[in-house]
Amino acid sequence: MTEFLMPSLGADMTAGTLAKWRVATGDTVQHGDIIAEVETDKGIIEVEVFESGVVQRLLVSEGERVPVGTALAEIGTRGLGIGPSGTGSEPEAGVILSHGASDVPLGGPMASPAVRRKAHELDVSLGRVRGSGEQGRITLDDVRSAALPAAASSERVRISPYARRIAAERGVDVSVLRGTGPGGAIQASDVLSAKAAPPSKPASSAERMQNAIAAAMTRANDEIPHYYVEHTIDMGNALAWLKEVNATLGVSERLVSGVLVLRAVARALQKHKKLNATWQAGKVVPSDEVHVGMAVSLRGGGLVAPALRNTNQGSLSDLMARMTDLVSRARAGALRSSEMTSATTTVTSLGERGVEAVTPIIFPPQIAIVGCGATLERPWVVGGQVVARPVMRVTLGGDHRVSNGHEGARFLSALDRLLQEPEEL
Amino acid sequence: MTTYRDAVRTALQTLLREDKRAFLMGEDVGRYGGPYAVSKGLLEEFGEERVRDTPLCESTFVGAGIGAALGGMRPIVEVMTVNFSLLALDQVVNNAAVMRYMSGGQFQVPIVVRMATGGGKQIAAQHSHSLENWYAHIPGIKVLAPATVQDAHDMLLAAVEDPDPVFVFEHQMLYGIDGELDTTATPPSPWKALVRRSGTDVSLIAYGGSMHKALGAAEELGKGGISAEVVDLRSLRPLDRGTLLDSVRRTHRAVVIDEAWKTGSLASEISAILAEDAFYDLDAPIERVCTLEVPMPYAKHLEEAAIPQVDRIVDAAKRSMGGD
Amino acid sequence: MTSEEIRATLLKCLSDVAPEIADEEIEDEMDLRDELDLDSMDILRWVQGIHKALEVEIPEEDYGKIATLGEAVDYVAARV
Amino acid sequence: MDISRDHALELLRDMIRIRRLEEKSAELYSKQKIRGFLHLYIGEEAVGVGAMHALREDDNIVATYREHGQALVRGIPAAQIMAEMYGKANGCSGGRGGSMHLFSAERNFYGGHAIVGGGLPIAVGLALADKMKGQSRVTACFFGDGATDEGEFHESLNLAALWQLPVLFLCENNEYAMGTALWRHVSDRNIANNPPAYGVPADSVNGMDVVAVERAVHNEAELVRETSKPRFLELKTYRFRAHSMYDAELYRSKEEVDEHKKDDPIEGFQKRLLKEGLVEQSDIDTIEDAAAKEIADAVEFAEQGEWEPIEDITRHTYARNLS
Repeated sequence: MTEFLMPSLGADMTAGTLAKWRVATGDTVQHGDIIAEVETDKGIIEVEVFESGVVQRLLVSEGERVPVGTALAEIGTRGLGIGPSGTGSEPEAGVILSHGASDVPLGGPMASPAVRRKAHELDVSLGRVRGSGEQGRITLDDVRSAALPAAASSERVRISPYARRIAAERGVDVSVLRGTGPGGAIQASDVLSAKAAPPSKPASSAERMQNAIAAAMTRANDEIPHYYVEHTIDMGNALAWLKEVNATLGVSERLVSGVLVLRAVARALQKHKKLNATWQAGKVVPSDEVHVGMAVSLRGGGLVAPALRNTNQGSLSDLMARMTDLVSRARAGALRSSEMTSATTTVTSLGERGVEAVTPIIFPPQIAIVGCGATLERPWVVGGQVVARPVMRVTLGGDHRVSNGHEGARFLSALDRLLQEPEEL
Repeated sequence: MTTYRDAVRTALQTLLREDKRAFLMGEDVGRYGGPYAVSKGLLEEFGEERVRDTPLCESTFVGAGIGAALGGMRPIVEVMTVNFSLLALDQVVNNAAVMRYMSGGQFQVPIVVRMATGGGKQIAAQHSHSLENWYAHIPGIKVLAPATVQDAHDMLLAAVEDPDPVFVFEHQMLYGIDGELDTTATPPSPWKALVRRSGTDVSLIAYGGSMHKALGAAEELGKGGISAEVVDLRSLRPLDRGTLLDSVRRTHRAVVIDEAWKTGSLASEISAILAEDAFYDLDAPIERVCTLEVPMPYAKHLEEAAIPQVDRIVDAAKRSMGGD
Repeated sequence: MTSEEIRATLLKCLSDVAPEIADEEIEDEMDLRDELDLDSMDILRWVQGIHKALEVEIPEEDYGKIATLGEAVDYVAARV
Repeated sequence: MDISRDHALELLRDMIRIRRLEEKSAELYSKQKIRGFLHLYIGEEAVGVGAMHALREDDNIVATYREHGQALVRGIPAAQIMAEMYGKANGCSGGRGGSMHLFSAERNFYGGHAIVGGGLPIAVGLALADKMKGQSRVTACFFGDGATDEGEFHESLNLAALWQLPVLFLCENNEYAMGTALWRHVSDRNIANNPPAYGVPADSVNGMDVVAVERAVHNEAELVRETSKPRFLELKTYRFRAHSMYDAELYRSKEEVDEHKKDDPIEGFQKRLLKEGLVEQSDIDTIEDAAAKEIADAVEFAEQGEWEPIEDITRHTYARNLS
């Protein structure tokens, strides 16, 4: 069985309309017979068939416009139609029916081995270098100039490229120079006569981190419509249970209250999946796993919130060990990038600083954040009596594009119930 | 001392004497002695077979030159001026330039075509074109612009020796200049530019007729304390990028002088090369001094205003120096 | 073990916890939480360091008695 | 017909080889194996075969973009022609020329030329070189009736006559300059009237009769060789297919084409040979089988051919790579 395809009748022909069939199903056709008329931009062209045999099926109806190469009819070659050349009518041996000429292999950038060696030596990637040699060939000069230090960027000062280059090499601050070049532009002589300013120290990593945090927080503030709900939780049971457990444990296994709060938040998030998600490309992406980010402030300045993967799983002492490891690595600046980006929700606790309540900003791309204040002794009504209880004010910040105050409140009450049964965490 | 035209004739004589394959063909090259008296006396020495006056059919006698070159001869075809060569452009672009490539390397066309070029003789718009850039645009042919008496001689010998089609442009104002001609010294490669005068403050890049004006401008700038370097391109295809880039990397300023119209000129090509490959060495914008974009006027004062002159070159150099 | 040696050990444990604080910055009377910005996690890791180094167990109730380096030195000296 | 059996078979074989090659080219074009422009020789085979058999091995040939038939009978292998149309490196022009630019230095085949009339000055130059080198070669220059409108046609006749150059101008008058019928593009329909105005003797022959073509081209070529003077021969023929693959033939009727197909150069010649008993049907079948095999092998050769590596793209722009 072979197919009769819409032929390419010209260099710039991409499609044709089947104007008229000249055969019907069941007709016998010979190599070279006119099988159809095709309407092209240049008019009606009679189209010949190159296979011989019996027309099995017409696949395209008259008036239909199809791209070049589309199958128009099926021609059965079982019946041994005698082709004009007397040979059998099996398809020509050598003709491989591939649509479109096979593509031509493309070589990489044209550069001699010596140039490639120099590029490697100077750590220049050839793909980025524009060849100045004949027909675009990359020369040694091209590689050397590509390895030149990029001139330090300065604001829009009218300065010649040469002057800017030597200013960068000499660390001269061009913004203070008066140009004597054409059109008042700064020229090399102006730079050479200026005294060299001390090289400004590169921005410290802390500054770079602060810039990043500033950018993220600004974005969050601009883009995320925050809503806040607050709730005060009696931490009495939790702290009492913690005291008991720590008494049985050695110093190295000792737990801090923070681990209870993290685990409780994780469990609450499991019940309220809407808060455990991220906002990506304009739509919310829920996460089956719960990785709670733990805000850690760094003494040198800056704040990170690495994620404790699957915070809702494993024993409390295992979670405690992971938490200790994460904090120490955070302090030492040895966090893995995956830890910095995989958090699904974040908990920030400023209780340590004795602050009662926190109204935090969400870490994008997350869509919720839990802020914990200090656990303080406060008057608390128990069974109609006013007693002193250690209580903690917890605030939930939520992204109103994704969830609302009602869902936030239900999350906080779930968190409260979980913290009342610490032994279950 | 020898004149530019005598230097060309000497080269033609040497070629016709030493290479049986060589012959001269063109309008009035024989009995008339050549429209610029370059071939005077050659008909008497070599006869009608080797010095052939052609009918006025530029396309066909240039095409016949290409055919003869294909047939193993070394024709030197003189097209009176570049203005008349436009009739033969099809043979140049679609036959001479592509024959080797299109035949997969089987056929070569070792033809030399010489033509006068440029303005300055008040022969108005149809006889004063500078179109070297049209030819220097075409891969498959080479283009030379001898500016000196020595080059006029050496370049023609090298061109006939070259297996590829070579087009030699002789500025019509140069035929009468005097210069030294040493026919024994081995000449420098015609495909390399030469620094005709070294300097440190600005590079004046020129070719052909404009080269002498650049030298004049350099003289005047020198009096004003500006050290100008003059680079003679000599070859317009291939362009010797190395020499002109080295010069500008040293002086950090460039003025390109070209008698063609500025738009799409060789001056534009050279400016692009400098902007691409000497960008971080430029201390001022590249200056171009070209013919005003008008059909060449007949009146002397207008023609002189149109064509690049020494004073315009000096002004451009001063502009690039900045200062007051 | 002299109180100097104890102080040096305690200081080392402290720098393990807060590498970014230089030893000379820490004076004996400085409140570790308020002035040196240590939180309960830091204090716990310090206490665990001391236990590992000097076999002294400091229960949570006694955290109040080691609010400064000086107090901690005295506390540990009495128990080592 | 006063022609030997062997020679008759030779002429018939070459005409059939051309036709099968051209039919296969049309097929491969519709399957996008051959791209660009494709001009078929179907219907004009007698001109190519008659002329090539009449010329000598070392004569120069300058042809046009409809040159597959001339190239094949001149001796460029069908495989190299097919590979060239594929654009493969093993094509007769290295994949650089394609269907319109077949070249062979070995066969003195100075190319397919796609600029109408562009080859005439080249032919004049080749003849000039031969004359200056004292060689008695003939330069045969093929061109269509369309070329007689070009300035270079008139300039070339004049220069060849003026300088007494051994050029045989062969005008394949297939009655159409692409889509413009003869009577709509020449002021004097008898094309052979033009050359004598430049002192170039001219004659005309029925381009559908391969024997008549061979005899006429032979006579003209020998006269050119003896007198070293140019001569002109009009070969009246007709193309059965469109000008090129992308032509709806709006300019002529089907009846006109069918009328001309009646004196198909191959069928006509075959009938006469069979009637006069010079050949049998078995001879024809043998020729057809051989042609089919030759064409199939040619396609295989083209399919297996390599693409030229991109790194070599600048090769042959000049004799030596310009640094």
